[in-house]
Parts: sequence; C-alpha cells; structure tokens
Amino acid sequence: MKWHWSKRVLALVVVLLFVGIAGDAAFSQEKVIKIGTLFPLTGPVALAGQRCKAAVETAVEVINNSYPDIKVPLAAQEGILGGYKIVLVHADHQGKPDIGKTEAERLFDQEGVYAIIGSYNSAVTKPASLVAERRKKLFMCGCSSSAELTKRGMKYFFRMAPTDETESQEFVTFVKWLNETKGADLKTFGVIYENTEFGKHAAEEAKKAIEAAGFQYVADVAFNPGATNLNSEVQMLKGKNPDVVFGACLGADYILWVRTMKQLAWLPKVCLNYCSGYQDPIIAQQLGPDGDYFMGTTGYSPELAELMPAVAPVEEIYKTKIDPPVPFDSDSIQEAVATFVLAQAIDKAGTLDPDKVAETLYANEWESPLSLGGKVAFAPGGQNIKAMSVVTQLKDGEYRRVFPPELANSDPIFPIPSWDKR
Amino acid sequence: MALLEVRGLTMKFGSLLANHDISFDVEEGSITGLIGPNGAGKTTLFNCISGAYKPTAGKVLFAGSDITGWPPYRVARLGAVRTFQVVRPLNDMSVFDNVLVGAFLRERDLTSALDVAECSLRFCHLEDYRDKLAGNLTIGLKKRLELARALATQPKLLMLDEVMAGLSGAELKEAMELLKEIKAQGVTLLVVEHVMEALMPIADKVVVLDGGVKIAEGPPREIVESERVIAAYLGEKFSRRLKELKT
Amino acid sequence: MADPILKVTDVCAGYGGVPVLHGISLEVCEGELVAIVGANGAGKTTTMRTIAGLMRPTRGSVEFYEEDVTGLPAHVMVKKGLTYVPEGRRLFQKLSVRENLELGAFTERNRDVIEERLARVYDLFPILKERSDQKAETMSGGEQQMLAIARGLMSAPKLILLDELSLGLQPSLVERVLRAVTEIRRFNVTVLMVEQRVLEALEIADRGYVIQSGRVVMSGPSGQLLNSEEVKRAYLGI
Amino acid sequence: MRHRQSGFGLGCTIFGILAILPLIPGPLQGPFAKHVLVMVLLFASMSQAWNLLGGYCGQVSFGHSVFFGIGAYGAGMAVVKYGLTPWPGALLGAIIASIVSLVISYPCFRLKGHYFAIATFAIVEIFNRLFMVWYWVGGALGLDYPIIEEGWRNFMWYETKTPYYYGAFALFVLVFSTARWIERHRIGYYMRAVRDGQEAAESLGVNSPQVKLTAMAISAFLAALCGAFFVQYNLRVDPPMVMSLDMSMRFVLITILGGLGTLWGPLLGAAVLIPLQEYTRAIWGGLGGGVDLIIFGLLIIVIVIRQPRGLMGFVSWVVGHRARARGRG
Amino acid sequence: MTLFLQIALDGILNGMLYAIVALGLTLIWGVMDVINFAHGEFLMIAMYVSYWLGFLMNIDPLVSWVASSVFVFLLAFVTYKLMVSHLVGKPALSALLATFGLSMFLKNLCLNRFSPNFKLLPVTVLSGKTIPVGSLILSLPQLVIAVFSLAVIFIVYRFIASTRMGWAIQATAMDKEAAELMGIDTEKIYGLVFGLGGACVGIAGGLLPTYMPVHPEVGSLFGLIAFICVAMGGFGSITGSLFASLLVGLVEAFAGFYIAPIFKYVAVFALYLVIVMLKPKGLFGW
Repeated sequence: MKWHWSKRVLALVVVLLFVGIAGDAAFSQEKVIKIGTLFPLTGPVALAGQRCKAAVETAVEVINNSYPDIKVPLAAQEGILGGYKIVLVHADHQGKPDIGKTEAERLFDQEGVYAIIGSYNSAVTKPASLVAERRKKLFMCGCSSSAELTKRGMKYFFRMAPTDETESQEFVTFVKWLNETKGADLKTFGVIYENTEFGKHAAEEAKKAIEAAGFQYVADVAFNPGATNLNSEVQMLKGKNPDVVFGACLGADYILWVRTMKQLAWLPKVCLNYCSGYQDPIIAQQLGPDGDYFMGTTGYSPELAELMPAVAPVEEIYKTKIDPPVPFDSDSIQEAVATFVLAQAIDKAGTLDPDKVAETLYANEWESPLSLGGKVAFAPGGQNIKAMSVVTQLKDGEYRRVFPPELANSDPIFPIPSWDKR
Repeated sequence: MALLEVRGLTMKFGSLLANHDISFDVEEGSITGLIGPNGAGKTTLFNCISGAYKPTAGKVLFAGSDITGWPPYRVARLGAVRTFQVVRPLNDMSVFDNVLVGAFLRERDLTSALDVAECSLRFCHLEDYRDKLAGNLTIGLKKRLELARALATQPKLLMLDEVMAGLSGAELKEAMELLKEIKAQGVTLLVVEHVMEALMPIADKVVVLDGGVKIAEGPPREIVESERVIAAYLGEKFSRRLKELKT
Repeated sequence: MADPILKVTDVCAGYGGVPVLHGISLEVCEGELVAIVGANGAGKTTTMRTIAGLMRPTRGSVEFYEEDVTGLPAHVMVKKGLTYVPEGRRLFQKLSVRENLELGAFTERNRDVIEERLARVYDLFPILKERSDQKAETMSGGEQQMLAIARGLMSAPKLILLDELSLGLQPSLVERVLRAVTEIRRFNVTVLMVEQRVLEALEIADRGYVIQSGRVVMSGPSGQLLNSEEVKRAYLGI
Repeated sequence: MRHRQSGFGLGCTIFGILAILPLIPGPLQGPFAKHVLVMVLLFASMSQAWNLLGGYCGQVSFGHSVFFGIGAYGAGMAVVKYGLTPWPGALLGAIIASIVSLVISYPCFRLKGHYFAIATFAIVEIFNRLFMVWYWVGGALGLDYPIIEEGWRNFMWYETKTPYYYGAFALFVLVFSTARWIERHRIGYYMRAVRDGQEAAESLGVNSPQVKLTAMAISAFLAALCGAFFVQYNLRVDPPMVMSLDMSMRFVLITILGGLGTLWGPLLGAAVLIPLQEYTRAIWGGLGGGVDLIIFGLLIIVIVIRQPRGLMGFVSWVVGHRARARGRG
Repeated sequence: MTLFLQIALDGILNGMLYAIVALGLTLIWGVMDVINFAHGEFLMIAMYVSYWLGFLMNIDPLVSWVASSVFVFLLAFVTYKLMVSHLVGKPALSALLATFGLSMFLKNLCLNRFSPNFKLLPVTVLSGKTIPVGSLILSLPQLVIAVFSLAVIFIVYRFIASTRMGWAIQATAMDKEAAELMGIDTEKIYGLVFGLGGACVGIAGGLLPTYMPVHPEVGSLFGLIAFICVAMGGFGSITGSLFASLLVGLVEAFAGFYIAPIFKYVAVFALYLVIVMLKPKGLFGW
C-alpha cells in the first residue's frame, strides 16, 4: 500500500510527542533552581544561539559541580545556596519577537523558571524582558547589544556586554588615536550594516559617534541580510571610498562582504567591525588570508586568554558542549558571565527572593574572571558599567590586540594592504 | 420589432478576420438558428454579442440599447444571457447552487431566488441531481445545467451555443420540446447548432456563416435547399436527409 | 466467426466511487468494424477508457489477444497494439502536424519504420502532408479530427478505438470523417468506435452494440440493429 | 429552506463551547494552554479572513500579511507614537488596509492563477522591505510598547490571558459570523461563482471585478483587525514579525489544511496546526536542533498527501460514512 | 563608464546564476504544473554535498558539481515518488503546501545534522580569482557559473526541443492523458522532469561554494528570486526564464547602486509587477 510510509511517520511522531511530554515531567523535586534559556536555536542566527546556549550550559556545569582547579567564583563548591543545583530549561525563539515573548511567558508560567538568560537578538530581548519585568523576575542578558535595552529604567534586567554605543565610541577613539600617534590621516567614514534591529542600531550609534568627533560620515550602506550577493553594496562603498569602514554584518553576509571586496579589488584604510562575523573564529579560519587585517572589538577570543587565565579550563568544558568544538567567542562568553553573576548574586543574597537578588546585584561589584575587565557592576537600568572590549586585528588567523595600548600586544597594521599586495 | 440587431459587425484578431461585416436581426419571441462550418466565426460572433470580445467595428443593439463592447455582466443584466460551447459549470458548487447564482441576477433576496432556482431546475428536469457537485455530472447533464442556469436569470434573449451536441434520438426530441417550451414562455432564442435535424424543425429563421461572412439568411426550408449552404456546410447527403425529414 | 481479439467481460467502472458501468461485455474480432451506440451518459466513453487503460475497472476483465490486460496503464496498452483516439481529439496543439504524428509512433524507435508509416498516413490523408509543418491548433475541426485518427494509426495498432469522431463537426465533415474510418481498414486494423450519430455509425459498421445506463441492451449485425423498432424509436428519432 | 439553514445549530454550539472554554477547570487552565487557545482563535479568525478571498473567491493571495501588518502598525502607532488607546488605531489600520488592498489588487486581479500568487509574493516582499526603512513607523527597529495601564481601555494585560482570550473570541465571532453571513447571501454565491469560473459567472450577470474587490476589501479589513490584536498581544511590532511571507504562509497553510472555502475549515486547521506548532516547539524547541520544525514539516507533508482537500474533507467523509452505516443498519 | 559597465557585468553574472536556478523550477512548473517550494532547499543541499566533498575528500567543486547534481537528481526523484506523485492533478495548492513542508523539513534537517555553522571551502581552484578585462574585473567563480548556466540551458533546451524524450516531455506537459495514449509513460516522464529540475539546480549548488558560504537558510532567497524569474519569463518558457533572470540580475545591480542597496530586491519585485501588468502572462508566456 502506498500510504504505509506516511502512516509510519505519523505513528513515529505520535510516539515522540508522548515521549517528549513524559520526559518533560521527569524533573525531580529536590533542591533545584530552574533557570530558563531563551536563544534563537533555529532560523538565520541559529549558530549564535546554539553557542550561547552551550555557554550557559557550561557555566551551570561549573556551578553545580565542584571544580577546585577552576579559578572562577562558585566553581569550587557544589551548587549554590547550600546545595541548590541549577537546572536549565531551554527554549527556542527562532529569532522572532512574538515567539520570544510567548516562550518567555511559558518559561515563567508553565515551567516555573526562576530567571531567564537570553536572548541574543535585541529585538527579542525587548519584549521578552518586559515579560520578566512585569512578573518581577530576573532577566539576565549576556550579549544583546542595543543600547536601548538598558535605557528603559527596568529593575530586573541586567546586561553584561558593552553596547553598540560604547563600541562605536571606542572605534572613534581608536581612529583618533591612530591619527594622533601614527600620523594616519583618516577623515571619512562609512558604515555597512544589515538592515535589522541590530544593524540599524549599530549604524545609528556609529553615526552619532562619528559626527560627535567631527569626522565626515560619507557612506551609509544598508543591505538585507541573507543576500545572494553584495556587489552593489561594495560598489557603493567603493564609489564613496571612505577611509574607515564600520561593519555590522553577521555570518554568511560577512564572508560574502569580504569576498566581494576582494573581487572588486577595493579596501578601506581601516575596517572595524561590531560583534559580528568578524569575531567568529570559524569564519576567520574559513576566510583564511582574506580575513586578515580586518579589525573589530572583541570581548573575548582565545588570543585574549593570556589576559584572562581563568577562561581556559572553562573553555575546555564549553568545547564538549558544542559540536564542532570551538572556543568561546565574545557573545557566548557573555552568556556564561550572565549565568555566573546571577548565581553569585543568589548565593550572596542568601535567598531566592528576586527583589533581594536584584538589590544585591546592584549593590555589589562582582568578580568575573570571564569578563575582560575581570569585574561586573551594574548601573541603574541594568547596564554592566565594567564592560570592556579591546580592538583586535586579525593577522594570520589570530586576533591580535591593538587597542587600547595598555592591553595591546601588537601594533595595528594600517592601512590594510591592498588585495594584490598580500 | 427586433430584440437584437447586429449591424456590420467585424472582428479581427491580428490579421485574422474572424467576422466580417455581419448584420442580422433576431425578432422578439422567435428562435433564430446560427449555423456554419467549424471556424466560420459563430462562437466569435457570440462572444462579440455577449461582451466577451469587443468588436473591431460594427454595432450590437439589444432591446434598443447600444451594447457594443459592454462587459458580459452588463449585457447579462440587460437580459441577454448565453451558454458556452465548451461547458463551464461552476465545478465545486452543487447543481442547485449553480442555478441559484443565475437566479440572483433578478432576485436579490435569497428566498425568492431559491424559488426561481427551484423552478428552473424542475423545468430542465435536473431535480434529481440538485445536491450533486456540478463537476461530477456527465457532459449531457452539464449542458442541461448550463441551460437551467441561464434560464434562472429570467432572460429576454437566450443564446445557446451547441447545447444539443452529443445528444441522440429521443434525447434530441426532448431537447427540442424544451426549447419550444422556453420560446412559449416569451423568451427569444439565438441558437448555434450542428445538429440540423434538431434545429431545422424548430427554427423560425436560420443565419448561415462561412469564413466569417454571412452567406445566407432565411427560413429553414430555403436554407436547406440553398446550393451555397449545401456546398459549404451541409453536404449532399445531409441536405437530402433533411429534406426527407421535413416531408 | 473468428476468435475475438478483444474480449471484455462483465466490466464495472466508475468515477470517484460513482459507478457508471454495470457489467459490460463485448467482443471484437479481427478485421471487424464494430460500433458502440447509445444515449448520452450511457457509458460509451467510459467503456472505451476502461479498455484503453485510462481507468481501472472495479470488476470484470479485459482480454486482448487472449492475454489478460485488465488494469494495465494506457502506455502499455499502446505497446501491445491497442490505440485509443479520445473524444475531443486531444491533439498537442502547440506542436506541428508532423510532430503530432511522430509522437503517435512514440513506441517505435526505428526511423525507417516511422517514415514508412508516415508515408502511408499521408497517403490516406493527403491534406496532412500539405499541412505537415503547420501547428495543430491552426487546423480546422475536420482536419484536426483526421490528424487525431492519423496519429492513432501511427502506432500501427492492431485495434484502434475511435471515440465520438463526429462530435462538434459540421454535417458535411461528419460525412468525410466517417468515410475516412472505412478507409483505414485498408491498414488491416480492427476498429471499435463510439458514435452518437447512430444512423451514420451503423451504416458503416459490421456489428453494433447498444449501451444503455452502463449495460449492453442489444447487439448484433448493424443491418439488424438498424431495422430494429426499438433502435429506430430510441436512437434514430424516427 | 431547510438545507439553507443547516449548520446554524452547529455554529451556535461551537460559539457556546468556545465561550465557556476558559472557565472549565482542568488542563486548559494553564497559562500556556490559554496562550495556545488565544493563538488558535486568532489564527482561525485570520485564516477565515484569508479564506473569504482565497477560499470562497478563489484568489490565492500570499499577501495577506501586508494587511495583517497594516492593522498591527495601526494599533502600534496609536499606542507607541501617539500615546492613544489602540482602538482608533486598529480601526484606522483596518480602513487603511482595505484601501491599500483595493489599490494593489485592482491591477493585480487582471492576473490569473500563479501569476497572481507570485505578484502577491512580490507585494509582501516590497512592503516588508519598505517598512524596514520607513523610520516614521520604526523601521527595522520596530515599535516597542511602553509599560502602561492594563485593561480593556488599552487592550493590554501583562499576566492574565483570559481577557485576551475573550478579545480573540470576540474577533472570532465577528469574523466567523461575517463569513457565515456572506456564505448564505448573494455576494457569497457570487464569490464562489467567480472562483469556479469567471467567464461563466460574468455570463450570468456577475460583475466579477467588483465581487473580487469586495471580497478583498472585507478580507483585508478583518485581517487588519487580527493584526491589531496580534500586536496588542505581543506588545511589539516590526516588519519581519507581521509582514512576512512566513506569516502569510501560515494563513494559507491553516486554511488549506482545514478545508479551503469551507466555513469551519479555518477553525479546524488552526485547532490542529497551532497546538501542534506550539507544543512541538515547547517540547523539542529547547533541544535546539530544529527537531520541532522537522516534525512539523513532515506532518504537513503527510497531512497534505493524505487529505489534499483538507481536514474538512476527512470530517465530511467520516460523517457521511457514519450516516451511510446508519442507513444500512 | 567603467563603473557602469562593471555594474552591468556583475548584474549579468548574477543573472546567469539565477537563470540556472530558475531553469529547474520552470521545467517542473511547465511540465507538471506543480510549484516546488523546496527548490531553494534543493540548492542548499547541493551546496552541502559540494562542501562536504571538498571538505572531507578534497574534491574541488569544479569536479564535484557532478556529484551534487546527481545527488539532487536522486533526491528530487525520490521526492517525486514519495510525495509529489500523490499530488499531481490534485488541487494546485496542495503540492505547494507539501513542498513548503518539505522545505521546512530539509532546512531544519540540515540545521540538525550539519549545525547552523556557515561553511565555506577555504581554498578551491576558483575561489577569489579574478580576471581583469581592461578596466573591468571579472570574478572567476561567477564567470564559471555563468558559463555552466548557459551551457546547461542550451543543452536542456535542445533536449526538450529535438529529442524523442524531449517531445515526450512536451506532449506530457500539454496533455497528460493524450501522451499516455501515445505510449508515453507519463509517470516516468514526471519523475524524470522533477529529477532533471533538481539536477539543474544541483549544478548551480555544486559550484556555488566556490565563493558563497553554505548554511541552512542559504536557499530561501534564491528560491524566491527563482519564482520571480520563472513567472516573469512566463511559466514553462525556458527562454523566458533566461531573459527574466538576466533582467532581474541587471535591475538588482543597477537599483542596488543607483538607488540604494536596501532597495535592490524591492526594485526586482516591482519590476515583476510592472511586467505582468503589461504582459499578464509574463515575457514569453502564452
């Protein structure tokens, strides 16, 4: 019979449904704190979401078990609050704000999570954190970069990463520094960005920072993410020929962008990237020499490990959580930081009362060996005021620190050598 | 007085002249036959009258109004309704609903439309099929459905395009009776037909087209004997048989 | 009478669960011209489609040259030597006359054989040779019907089924098309045809079957049928 | 007139059951279950709005997320930009959506079949991309609701779902009553006639462009109301959320799955598809491998192959089967 | 002037890429009247095949496109047998929905199996190579794809127009039942055409990893653009889809540069609307 296969599939699905429901109820009732994660595990930015999820899992692994060798708070002890273990409940928001909100509600109301860590896309973090705020529950945000998020005066929202605002200012400071100390004569700026919540925000902050510093903002190139080609975008940049380009292109678009610049034989003198494709070590590896000499901010990369010795053993655990194994990148590590800081705060507050924990979070400065500055502290609104990043430059597939000078281990190479001179 | 007047109607498709300067009248209360070889331009002429095509030149007057180039629905609203040679039942609707759509043209109100539809259904002997999907009917029934649907609009002029094709013997007789009854109710008929033995006995007048031109017009008896029509259309054998039939 | 080459036994079939045929049985012998006549919706075309393999019978069997071919798909039937010229011609309108004819000989791969068949078909219908490069859609109704028959002949069938050849044709053309049917017997083909013009069909046929509501109600030599009072009353309108 | 009235009792029963559903103690009381119910009603309404044009009138549009989006932006702009209640925004959005639908469909209705469908694809993409750069309405950044007073005035609740449920229920009643009214009136018959054969319909005096435009305007109006509800429910709107091919596909999917051109098809489709989607995501979404979407995709394939005429076809088969069995017994 | 020519050149090269993607779609559409929503995903699968062959076995895409093409041919054939064959002749939308489900399935299956990572072959024979032509720059990978595209379109066109099998395909497209009566096994033809459609997009997908990263979402936009090209050209017309693809490529390039990059696809979609308003059956449709 020709329907047999479809019947089989149907039966399989039904069985899976039941297994899934049964598995759901299997949590034991012991001393656990349920924490939800909310990341884009499918859809266009699934890659980042899955890495963030693995980072949170890593942090929980370290917190729940005893790792005396790891020099991170809570590693040595088992659990927090005298034996409470953290249990994670994962949810997928597919990069869609409506699903993010729904899943946040489900995590709180149905799964009864204590707090949520998430959720990468700023566009999703906004409505999802609103859900937490109304319920007076904590929302720990690792790496969503929209400056807007922490300007809403929320009480239960905390964000670890630097915002695109601070990144933009850092870029401009860096360029000024180049002009002053290296005699670079960089005047004109351009921005290329994907036209999404993330890209548009970054571009707006970039424009503000560039104009505030008295530079010329000559090229504003927005494109639709997931493009089949970026020829006209690069052609546009080439036409305006800015000295400095800020880039906010994620993943595949970043690869395509770099490749297209090579194809059209054009480069700016300096190219700085927001947390985007640039930071992905796998992309750096795949681009090979073509990816060299580009710069960007990084909150973490393996080359920064010498500044942050505590990361290495944690990273070993992280690598077991993700396939293929990759080191932390600056987005995912922020999610681990968020997890640690939350656990530390609960432990310190000695209670699970979210109000107390939130107070504690604001009142203290937290040890955070996984953060670049080693410290985390929050301003009203929830922004981590100790968030730092360094400007790095890719050379031979390695991220070299070039700015600020006190953290640098190498001189920036600029202008970028043109394609035919490599 | 003529209900429908066609004046110098010409229709061109690119360089193809489908109808050339055709004029004729359809008297109120009559049955007018329209015959001609395949490709003579009968269906094109129908399309020009019913508004599916806008004629290149010439005029169509219906009940005193110049309806040249009107869209089909306006022509229908004025009272000239057609059927199609290639039947076009509303496949996914029931037989009754098909007829109901026609009935709504004059009856805006559901209750009275239901009555009209019911009436027209019974008139065409389709009541056994009322809840069947129109798409599932046989060709013959579909033709009858087209007729019922057109009747439900309560037309002044009914234009039938080969409704009797595929019928044989007793069925033809039945169909002829039906057309006569329709005429008796005061509806004027313009009928395109190949089945001469059915058309000739009931038609008051026959118009013959060939190659897009009108070659003859007159009562059936004359037409059957016209050499020109025999050569172009009927063929010797049929004209002989038709003459036998008449006598 | 010789052994029948086509033997249809008690075939039932229908569309979407609605039965149309209620046990049709008929036989066709080598070299015969057999006509199936009957009223509209009696199941003539359904019978043809079922024999040709376009429909599967729900009951009964079809034997062709003593082989059970019940339910075999149409393209297999063509290879076995049974070709169906469907109602409404169904030409490939956008292709030329010649391409239509060549497609008719799709099952034959030998170029020479195809050329030979083309020549014979052109011989039978000279008009097709004149128009061989014209698109099928540009031809008149009668010519299209010729082409449909010719296309059916191109597969060199042993038995050809002709369905409603005269439908929608002007009277003079009906005459010509039916004459063509008698002529194709020169090809040594056996013919089974369906016709609603009962009189004309029976005039050229050897034998006839009368079908009514999915059943065979009468059969016999055509002369006999023509003289039957019942046939006269019901189908000839006399 | 017996057979014209059939189904009226069924309709009342369904409305009645849905009205008391949130009051029944049991598994439906959970907030997530309620969320699923709200989504079922919303998407049933939305799909019905689509069905009016796509199912009854036969104009398969993949562009309805545009109207859905315009409604969403109407409410969103009223609240976020002008600090009003969403009500005038929703109404204005619905009116604008109707007008926009007329403007774009007037030329598009000349296209037939796939050409029309692809044209609506193009329209969604154009609107999506234009809204992405139209900063007056928030552009790519979208509109985020401030925290304001809960209640019917602002049509906004932060924790309870019950009022949302009744809001969706009201919408549902409105849309389905409209559909039923249309189904039993001249315009409904004319819509189906145009679907089944435009030429035949015109020969019977049906002004088919007018019928199609009417269907489109009603459909767009109702779609926009659904969009307004959607934004009030999610408290954020940006173009990919509401004006995307994905969103349009959901309406089409639900309707076809339930039964194209049937009154209860959209409800049936939504009642099957939405819980499936929400629960597969809730159960397997967290695994991260897209398992929920793999299963969802497979299920769509299986259902479509088994029931190309939709679940309503299956239901009527079962009902017919039982009736026949009873007749025999 | 150079700039203008360069943009035109880029547009044409991209257009040729769209043309080969659209070719498979127009074949399937023209012959079977089935909308294959999973066409973009076929492209993605082909890219993965090419990527994995390059990554694991060091086979250059210049060679491995054969494997991609064969693989997608088989995939499409199986899709036809298991799924589409049940839907031919059923309401037109059901095939669309089933293939929509398939696209969701394939996309997420790849996500599940291969992770959402962007995968790019770092070094291939073609990647990153350019040929200067006067003051213009020709990108070698795109040029190679364009050449392949032309060749494949030409071969397919000849195949359809002047082989026995091609005639059988045309006959099946025009009238399935009549074709069966000619002794044509239409089931086989449908399977073949669906497979062939897959094979065409398989070639494109096989060559794309020379410059484009592979990830589960890569096919979506290509699929959409292919729809536009096919409809713009007139369904089922091979020459139509070729011309439409070139037009789309050019409009995309010029609008992207002279209006704004963000509007390049808006321009493409608007172009489609304008063209079908003027010619409701597309450029070459009948």
